[in-house]
Amino acid sequence: MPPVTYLEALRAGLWEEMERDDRVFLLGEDIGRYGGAFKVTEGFFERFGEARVIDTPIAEAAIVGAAAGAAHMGLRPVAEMQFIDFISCAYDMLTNYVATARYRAGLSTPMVVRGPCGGYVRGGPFHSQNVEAAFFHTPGLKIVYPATARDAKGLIKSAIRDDDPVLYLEHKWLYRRIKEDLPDTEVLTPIGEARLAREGRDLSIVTYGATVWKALEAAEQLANEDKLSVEVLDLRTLVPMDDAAIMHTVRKTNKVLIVHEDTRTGGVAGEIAARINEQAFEWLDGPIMRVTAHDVPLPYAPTLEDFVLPQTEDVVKAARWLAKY
Amino acid sequence: MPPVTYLEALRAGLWEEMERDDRVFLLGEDIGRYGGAFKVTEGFFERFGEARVIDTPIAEAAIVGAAAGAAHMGLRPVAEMQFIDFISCAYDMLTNYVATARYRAGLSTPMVVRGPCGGYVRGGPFHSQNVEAAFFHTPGLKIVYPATARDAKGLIKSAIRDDDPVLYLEHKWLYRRIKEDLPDTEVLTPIGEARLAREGRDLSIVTYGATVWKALEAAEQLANEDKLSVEVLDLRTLVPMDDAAIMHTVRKTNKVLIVHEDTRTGGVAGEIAARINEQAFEWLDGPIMRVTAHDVPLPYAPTLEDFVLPQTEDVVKAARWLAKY
Amino acid sequence: MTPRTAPAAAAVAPPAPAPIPADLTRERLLEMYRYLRLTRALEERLVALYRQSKVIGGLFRSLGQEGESVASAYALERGRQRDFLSPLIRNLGSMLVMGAQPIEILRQYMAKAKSPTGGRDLNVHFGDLELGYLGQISHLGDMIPVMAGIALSFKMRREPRVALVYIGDGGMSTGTFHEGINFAAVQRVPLVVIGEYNYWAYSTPPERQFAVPRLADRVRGYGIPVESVDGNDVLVVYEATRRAVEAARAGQGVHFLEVETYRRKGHAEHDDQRYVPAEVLERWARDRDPIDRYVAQLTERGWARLPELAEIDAQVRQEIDAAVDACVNEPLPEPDSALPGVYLDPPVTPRHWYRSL
Amino acid sequence: MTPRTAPAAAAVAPPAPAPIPADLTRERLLEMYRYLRLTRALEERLVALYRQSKVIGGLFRSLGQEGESVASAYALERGRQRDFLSPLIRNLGSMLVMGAQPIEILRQYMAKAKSPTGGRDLNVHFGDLELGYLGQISHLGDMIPVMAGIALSFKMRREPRVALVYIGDGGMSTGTFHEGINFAAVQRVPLVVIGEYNYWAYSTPPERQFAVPRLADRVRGYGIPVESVDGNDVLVVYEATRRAVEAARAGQGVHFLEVETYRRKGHAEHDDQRYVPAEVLERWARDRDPIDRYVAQLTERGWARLPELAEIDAQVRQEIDAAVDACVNEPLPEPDSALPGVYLDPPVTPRHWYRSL
Ligand SMILES: Cc1ncc(C[n+]2csc(CCOP(=O)(O)OP(=O)(O)O)c2C)c(N)n1
Ligand SMILES: Cc1ncc(C[n+]2csc(CCOP(=O)(O)OP(=O)(O)O)c2C)c(N)n1
Ligand SMILES: [Mg+2]
Ligand SMILES: [Mg+2]
Repeated sequence: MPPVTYLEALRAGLWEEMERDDRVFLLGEDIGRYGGAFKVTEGFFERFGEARVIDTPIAEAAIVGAAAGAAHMGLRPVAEMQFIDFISCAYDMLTNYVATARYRAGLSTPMVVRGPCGGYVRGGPFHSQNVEAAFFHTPGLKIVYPATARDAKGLIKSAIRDDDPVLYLEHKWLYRRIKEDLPDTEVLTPIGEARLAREGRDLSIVTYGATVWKALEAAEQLANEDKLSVEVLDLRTLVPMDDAAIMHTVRKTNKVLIVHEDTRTGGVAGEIAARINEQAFEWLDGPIMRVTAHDVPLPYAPTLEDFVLPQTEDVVKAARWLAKY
Repeated sequence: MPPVTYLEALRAGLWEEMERDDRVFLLGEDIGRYGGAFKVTEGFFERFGEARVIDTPIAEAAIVGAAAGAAHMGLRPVAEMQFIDFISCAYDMLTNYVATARYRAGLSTPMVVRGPCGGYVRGGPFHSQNVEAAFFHTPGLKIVYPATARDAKGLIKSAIRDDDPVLYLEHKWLYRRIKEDLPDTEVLTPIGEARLAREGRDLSIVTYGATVWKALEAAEQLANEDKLSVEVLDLRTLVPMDDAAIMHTVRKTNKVLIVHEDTRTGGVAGEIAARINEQAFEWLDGPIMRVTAHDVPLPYAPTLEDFVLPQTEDVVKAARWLAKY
Repeated sequence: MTPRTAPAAAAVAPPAPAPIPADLTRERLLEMYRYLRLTRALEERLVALYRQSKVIGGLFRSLGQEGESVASAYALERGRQRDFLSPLIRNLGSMLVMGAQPIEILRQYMAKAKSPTGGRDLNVHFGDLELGYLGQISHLGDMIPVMAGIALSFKMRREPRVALVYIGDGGMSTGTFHEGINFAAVQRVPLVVIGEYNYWAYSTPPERQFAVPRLADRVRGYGIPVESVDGNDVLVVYEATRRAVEAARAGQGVHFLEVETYRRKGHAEHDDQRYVPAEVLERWARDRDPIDRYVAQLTERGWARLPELAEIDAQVRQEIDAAVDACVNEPLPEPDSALPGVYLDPPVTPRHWYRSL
Repeated sequence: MTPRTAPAAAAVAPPAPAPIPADLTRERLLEMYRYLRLTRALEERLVALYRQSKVIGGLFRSLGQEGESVASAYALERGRQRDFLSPLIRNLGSMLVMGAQPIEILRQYMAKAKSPTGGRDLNVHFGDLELGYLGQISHLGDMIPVMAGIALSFKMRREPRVALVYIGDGGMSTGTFHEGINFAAVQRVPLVVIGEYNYWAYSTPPERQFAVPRLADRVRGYGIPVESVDGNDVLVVYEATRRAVEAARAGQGVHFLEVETYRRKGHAEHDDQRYVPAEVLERWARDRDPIDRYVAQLTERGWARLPELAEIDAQVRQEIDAAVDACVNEPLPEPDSALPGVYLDPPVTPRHWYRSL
């Protein structure tokens, strides 16, 4: 098979699960005949019909709530947010209804909410958001965030098969930018397991999503220019977080840089720093440092967006500083 | 004057600002003739009339959005959420519209959103929430959280006078539980300044809201039983956070316990731990530890709620452990 | 000549009872009566327990609204895997009809370990997917999209099942109500929405909640059949709900039924209702109490005699006494039973480190 | 006898022009024409810049909808501190009428440093509180509550001002629309809501968005005056909006005006519109183009002559040429201009530590 893009891998995963299990169905805005704003569901309407590929009104709370109701009854809905930015309109439904359903009432709610996230694409403040932090804080939701084509496929399949509600975050900057050969055999990425994206000895970078690639570029540059051996851990799942993998790399290199695209204050990096501090304090030879977006709404002009978001050069500089510490 | 409760102090602050500035008005559910679910606005309808004390439909997004529009035009709305748990219904409006208005378009949005927060009151999963983390992560909103009657008054007044949107979080467990003598002179608590609630040398507790009182009880107990000198810092404002005050106490005692009532993962304590790590790593003689609620929706039965929430005894135990470290 | 006695005998014979409406039978009429009485008596007992502070948290009454709750639920096909309902705080009667047990309600209100939610959620916030009822969450409006999804599953699987959901005159102001009912209407799912016009949303009257006279007017924009009925006439509510349910079952999509009733107690027990004119409360209690009116119908139309009803009342009292005795001294949940079940996997939330010191 | 020439002279005299409707004058009719032409010509120029990839991000067209945008905005009292409007992505014409400058639009689309938002937000997402327009955010429905609040401020201060807000056939499905318009209706604030029935919400047709024929039907539940008009007839939209605006100004609360029009381009330039039948597009372009129809009205009714209009077209082209020339080579914003202004205080967000290494 020719190499597939991140988007094609996601599509293939969705397609295979719909073929495999007729309880799986899709709902969202313009996902039917049109195939979705980014064409993720292209061809699904023709193959699976309008009963399993439902074009909805513009009503995110209804989309998520209806998915939850159908999931209680044993179906396996996959809801698309046209842009993940609009999941904010379903914040109440997700955090109060969906996330608490099992704990409150023993309700099973096997559903997936997915949508295009992130910046580096000149989308401006409302088409570039990273929403993980708002839901990361809510017990009851799982959150996965693939960085590779393989995991885009492996995680959507695992998310659909999972019996808990899963937020599947896909990065639109990666959609068509990365390609990978995938085996013809079934690809399943276990939820809750981080991936060692690059081995190293001197310093660890813990990251996820699009910044995995910034970290890998930086690691390469540091290897060439500074002879630094940098390890890169791709979390892949944010909830439940793979503490073991994080502590393992910390104990190995004793220096950690946490990198994410989201803004800093209240971002996921803070939680990771706190956990390392609690679980591996003695192993630290330097402070846990963060490379993240600046704390502003994401502006649209290329010069501004590039300034606000973390870049490879930022990772390089921060890593150099930490390596010297 | 006789000592006033936290709730009376809040009411007095609101009242004084409405007397002082006729641009200030209130809107929310059942705040008029009824005086609000907790009677915070008791008597306001009679004094200021229905034009300035507006009973609204059950529509939190409309309440917050309308407040924003009125604020753009130079008014100073104070919106009440009947319980802060329902602010989730206005999450989109607050994070996407209100928080970004100045940055996007230079719009001034001087408004306050306030409401009863927190547990220890057998309110169950939907009348006990702590919502700071979801908004803490959003650049553009300020967040204040008084722990004393004095600050309940001083912060509502400062919040109303502030030119940025402010989330004023009031703890319903404190409403009638604490009393304090307040001066007849104007009480204003500056936004962004933490308060040293107790001086100490051996260990610092950084906290806010209801757990300030748990921390003070623990400090007292530790002084008596262990001869430990514990410093307690009451943040009062979460955004913008008083990093200077936090680093000052860390450099003084070299050991920090962060305590909050909210659940742990993605809670505010993670951010505080990360900042201490970045700004005062060399000063730490032990890991930064957290005492928080367990990561579950808050259950209703007293036995369960007491188990899930942080208690004075938890602070005592954690502090002892850290002191020995 | 022989004396004619027959006529005299005929004269003392009881008048023939009026025909029983719809698909009801005398047994079913009495069963509905039983649920009405059970609802009211159970709430009265809860008030007593509340005064003894055995109830933890607030207590919500449906006094005066028992008729619409019981009759609307009674119009559903009940039993395992049949029709489905989601009640609000004042639909205790609906839950009892669907099979919720008084002892479950009592345990919930007293946060007992054996309560359906194990003390995790309060009052009537619990359900039973098998018996066909789903507990609400507090956030008003949210159950509309969820029930739309449940109805959608019936449609997708071509099951002849109907979902019924309640919404208040206040709850209809929420965005989730609008999104959910519109979604359901467009998808033409088998959903019946009961709008409860009970004159109050906490302390807020209808005119501060919406700008049309009736709830039926509020939903004109969704393209669904709408009907308004006297919510305190049990038989009228039963028949109207039955029509809506069967139409929905027949594939005619969402139906909205407005029931006019009155919230005769405060929002919750703590609410002194100072904002409600006393005479209005008296009038509704005197002239329009749903149970009194139902009793009059049953007896005047010859469907039941007062002694039979008194007999039922006695059984209900006994049932409640037994339930209270059985659970009032039960223990609260074990503290660490708070940890399991946020996720199916991982099954248990870790206990914080200092709890094991 | 003397030759009769007068009649002949009369014969060559032009026919008397038809009376000009409403409060319009010939000058104002021509001014509206100018805005219509400016809107279309500006968008056409933006398409050219988009093809040269000078436009950053997507480009949204209002082709075929210029009439309702321009005419509805033109019905407001304009000027400093007068009426107030919030446009959607396809209301470029409304913004121009309120005083937005073509060069501001161009700079926004090209993310120039000098753009009204300094390159922070895109396309028509900007406003001017003095001139009375407020930029939308992307989240559909959110501007309804916000504009309700602006209208509320007019009511509270007893200012004779009116707020006008647009919503699409898709946006009306959002919960925020419902909450906002209901709130405004109950508060009786001076708000006019223009519902744009343009047959599409991205690729979604009305029948998958709502279950009634018209938007006017969708808002029956709010207790407000409702009117539906041909959105591609400039004068009809002007007069209907004027009526609604003046009624709102007179204290009669919220008014809803549905304008039927057609989105003749894709959702944005990238959208190939494969889901739209070509003949439908042709029909709307041929028979119902708002500008062509307005030109016909102006000329046939003797209010304007084609050469005058051609003259205006030429001025518009020049104005746009000048605007493009003036800004096309302007710089993008300075990178660190991204830091100030999240709050008034603190004024600047700190630069991350590694940026100063
Ligand atoms: C979204 C939301 N906002 C506010 C509340 C607080 N609240 C609980 S019940 C209630 C009044 C409900 O009135 P109505 O819908 O008419 O139901 P009723 O009490 O009359 O049965 C309010 C405001 C809530 N539960 N949910
Ligand atoms: C809450 C929300 N959900 C989804 C979107 C994505 N979106 C942008 S425009 C659009 C279609 C809008 O259709 P309509 O309201 O009819 O306006 P039109 O494009 O026809 O002018 C959608 C779904 C959004 N902007 N906001
Ligand atoms: Mg009500
Ligand atoms: Mg449209």
